[in-house]
Amino acid sequence: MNPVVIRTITRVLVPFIQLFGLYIIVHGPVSPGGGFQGGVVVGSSIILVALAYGLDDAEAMVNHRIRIIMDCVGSLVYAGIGLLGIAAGGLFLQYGIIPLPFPPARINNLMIFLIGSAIGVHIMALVLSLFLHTAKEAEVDD
Amino acid sequence: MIDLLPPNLPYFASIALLLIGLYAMISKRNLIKKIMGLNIFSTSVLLFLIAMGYREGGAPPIEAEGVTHYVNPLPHALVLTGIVVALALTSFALILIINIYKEHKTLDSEKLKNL
Amino acid sequence: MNLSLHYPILVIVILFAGAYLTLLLGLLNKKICYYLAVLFSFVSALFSIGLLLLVLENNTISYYVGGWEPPYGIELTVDPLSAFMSLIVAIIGFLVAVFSKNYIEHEIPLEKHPAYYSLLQLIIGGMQGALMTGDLFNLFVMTEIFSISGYALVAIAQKKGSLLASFRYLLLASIGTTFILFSTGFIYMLTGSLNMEDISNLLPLIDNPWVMYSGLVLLIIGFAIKSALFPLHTWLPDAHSIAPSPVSVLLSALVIKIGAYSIIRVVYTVFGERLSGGFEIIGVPLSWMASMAILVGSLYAIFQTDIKRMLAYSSIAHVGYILLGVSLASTLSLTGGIFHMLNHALGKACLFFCAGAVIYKTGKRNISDYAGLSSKMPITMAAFTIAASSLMGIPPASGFMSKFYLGLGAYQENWFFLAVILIGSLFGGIYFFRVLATAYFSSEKALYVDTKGPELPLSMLIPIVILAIASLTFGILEDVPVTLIEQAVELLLTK
Amino acid sequence: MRRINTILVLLVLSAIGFVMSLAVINMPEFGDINAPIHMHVAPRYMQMSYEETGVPNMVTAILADYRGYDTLGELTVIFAGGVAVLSVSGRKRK
Repeated sequence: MNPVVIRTITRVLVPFIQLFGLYIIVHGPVSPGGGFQGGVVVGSSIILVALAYGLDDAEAMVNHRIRIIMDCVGSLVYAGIGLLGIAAGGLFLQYGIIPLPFPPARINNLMIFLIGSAIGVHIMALVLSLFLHTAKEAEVDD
Repeated sequence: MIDLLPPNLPYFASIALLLIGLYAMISKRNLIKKIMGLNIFSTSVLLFLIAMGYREGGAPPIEAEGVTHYVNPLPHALVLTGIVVALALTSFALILIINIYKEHKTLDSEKLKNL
Repeated sequence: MNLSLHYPILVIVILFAGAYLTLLLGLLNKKICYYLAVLFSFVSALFSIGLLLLVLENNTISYYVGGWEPPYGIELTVDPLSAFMSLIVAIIGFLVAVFSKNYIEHEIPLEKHPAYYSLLQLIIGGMQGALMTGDLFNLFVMTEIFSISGYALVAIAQKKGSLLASFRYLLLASIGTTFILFSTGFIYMLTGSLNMEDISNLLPLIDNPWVMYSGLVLLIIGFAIKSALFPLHTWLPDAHSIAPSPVSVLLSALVIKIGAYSIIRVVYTVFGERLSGGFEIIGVPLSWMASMAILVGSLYAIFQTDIKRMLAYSSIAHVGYILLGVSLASTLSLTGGIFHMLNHALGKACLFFCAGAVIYKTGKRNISDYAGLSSKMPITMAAFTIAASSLMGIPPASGFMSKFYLGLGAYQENWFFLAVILIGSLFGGIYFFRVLATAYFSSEKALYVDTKGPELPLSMLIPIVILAIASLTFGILEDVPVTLIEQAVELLLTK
Repeated sequence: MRRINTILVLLVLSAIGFVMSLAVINMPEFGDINAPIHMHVAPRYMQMSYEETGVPNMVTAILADYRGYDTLGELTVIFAGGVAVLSVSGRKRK
């Protein structure tokens, strides 16, 4: 079958899927959604690339190294925000106490947003990793 | 018509899913089918939890003007965690299966048992 | 900033952050991962020691994560039992990290070292989290963390059959975790709360026995799968014997204990008040299953030819001892059961380390290949002897004391359980003596051992020696752990 | 042999199904507004979360703030899953 149709559609769709995913991540605090859901959507856009263009092209877009860095940095940001609470004299994951020039509810809001983004970064890399590794594992079969 | 159904129907549905999944996990011979069974099985819990949080006529749990009657938000948070756990398990199980197939050239659990 | 306030969370989070960092820095340098894992598990062990000292003063410590008071947020509760278990996990986890260096270089290709050390910290952190949590749903999450890391660690060496063993483990254990989540849902539905303390206060007011008891039974089945109690043990022998030896130590000495610990938590802390007086509903079936586990596990162990498989079956039997103590629910038996957790953890860890050392040195894992090994690897075999005598229950080593307490508790209840313990110990004597006799008294010489250089690298020798000495010390100074355990038991039983 | 196995499996499953159905029958009715689950902890989330966390979406408020530690655990679970996949993939190629 001629892949031109699929590839063209993919090329058109991918930016929109990613935009939608980012929208879900960013709007997590006010509407249904959040880091997990948005991260999966963004990750799946690259999976679409992998399906249409082949694994190597997807790997070239987001390679193994970058994926691991995104994974670890996302998780570390979460744990780090938690530890910030301790450093500021409060408890682990206590956001309101972090010394920023806003009222506590505002700081909470900001931190929840940051955490959502961290989760989003983590999950988008992870979903991609899970897919690409599994797919590559199945491909090397001779 | 809907009144004829038992009141706790969603819970019964989740129990039915649990049994179907458990049956597939135990008695299907193909490893992929076992994992499908595992997925059905863990989905049954998610259905159960989400059904638990429903309140008759409740609004979605997002703060809105003039609404005071929401569904229970806590089970939603639990279900999200459950989904993520099931995702992690499934992906790991699938890659194990791929490697098992490469090693033994079969996915039949009866044949694998004799190795 | 008073850091001692934060010990409970730091013990856990340090390990998680260490796991993330290990994978990240593993991109730059794969050799550094070992040192990172040792460093983070050591820091976590320090916090764990500090935590135990704090608990000795204050009895119970609560930590409100995020500053939300208990029924609304997640609470970490550290009572003497969890502090005690946490110390065991931290110390043995640290020793496993130390031991891993040469063994893992030997068995796992270099590009997987970051993954291995990351998983190592995750599994220890997950266990610590499960020990400290005071929240039912959080217990599920932490259980899942250490379970998934456990499946991966079994498969990581990719030897023949390890993938299949890991898959079987995954399949059965995930039934267990799903049951745990289901029953968490049941209990949440009844009480509207997920906090253990809160649930235990609310449960006596609730008159809905079907939902409550099915929730309890599902919870116990779930954790019984995790701790490989007798009819649900089928995943254990493969997984524990095929895994690399440091991983066998983690799984056999620690992971199955967390299952047993969770059963204690659920039965005594969460349901303690509701069940008081009617404990037999759970206790009687559990005690019979535990007795069967002792007999069947010991019997199977006798007929094994592979040393690690023999040790794995022995673990099934010892989980039986622990849960027998738990299910009889008297002060003596519970003390014995919890004390036996310590002794089995020390003893089994030492034995698996020794088996791993022999595999590392000679590549042999059949019991018949141990012939004449005592002259070639004297320190290893001496440690093996001490640990084995501890598990058999021979006096100077610590296992005797815990079996003594267990026996007293069992005798109070029913002579049958005492007979089970004695027969189990006899079988234990048989299967360990077989190994020792081959190693010490066989006329064959172990010609295949390379005698040049030291017996073992220091990173392997030190954990073995530490564990053997600890086994002996707690046998002679049994007061030290027993006072702590009695404090813990009193707190559990007064519910 | 296979037949006996099937019968055994069906027996175990029907036992589980029977016990759980009994439990389900005794549960509070589906959608009941006044079930205990909605009375004890949840009202605080429904009424106070916007003031306390500044986030209108209650699920996000619970996920990231009230029970943020669970979410850290959840993140760690999937991280463990990712590392697990890494650890098994890329096995020695022949």
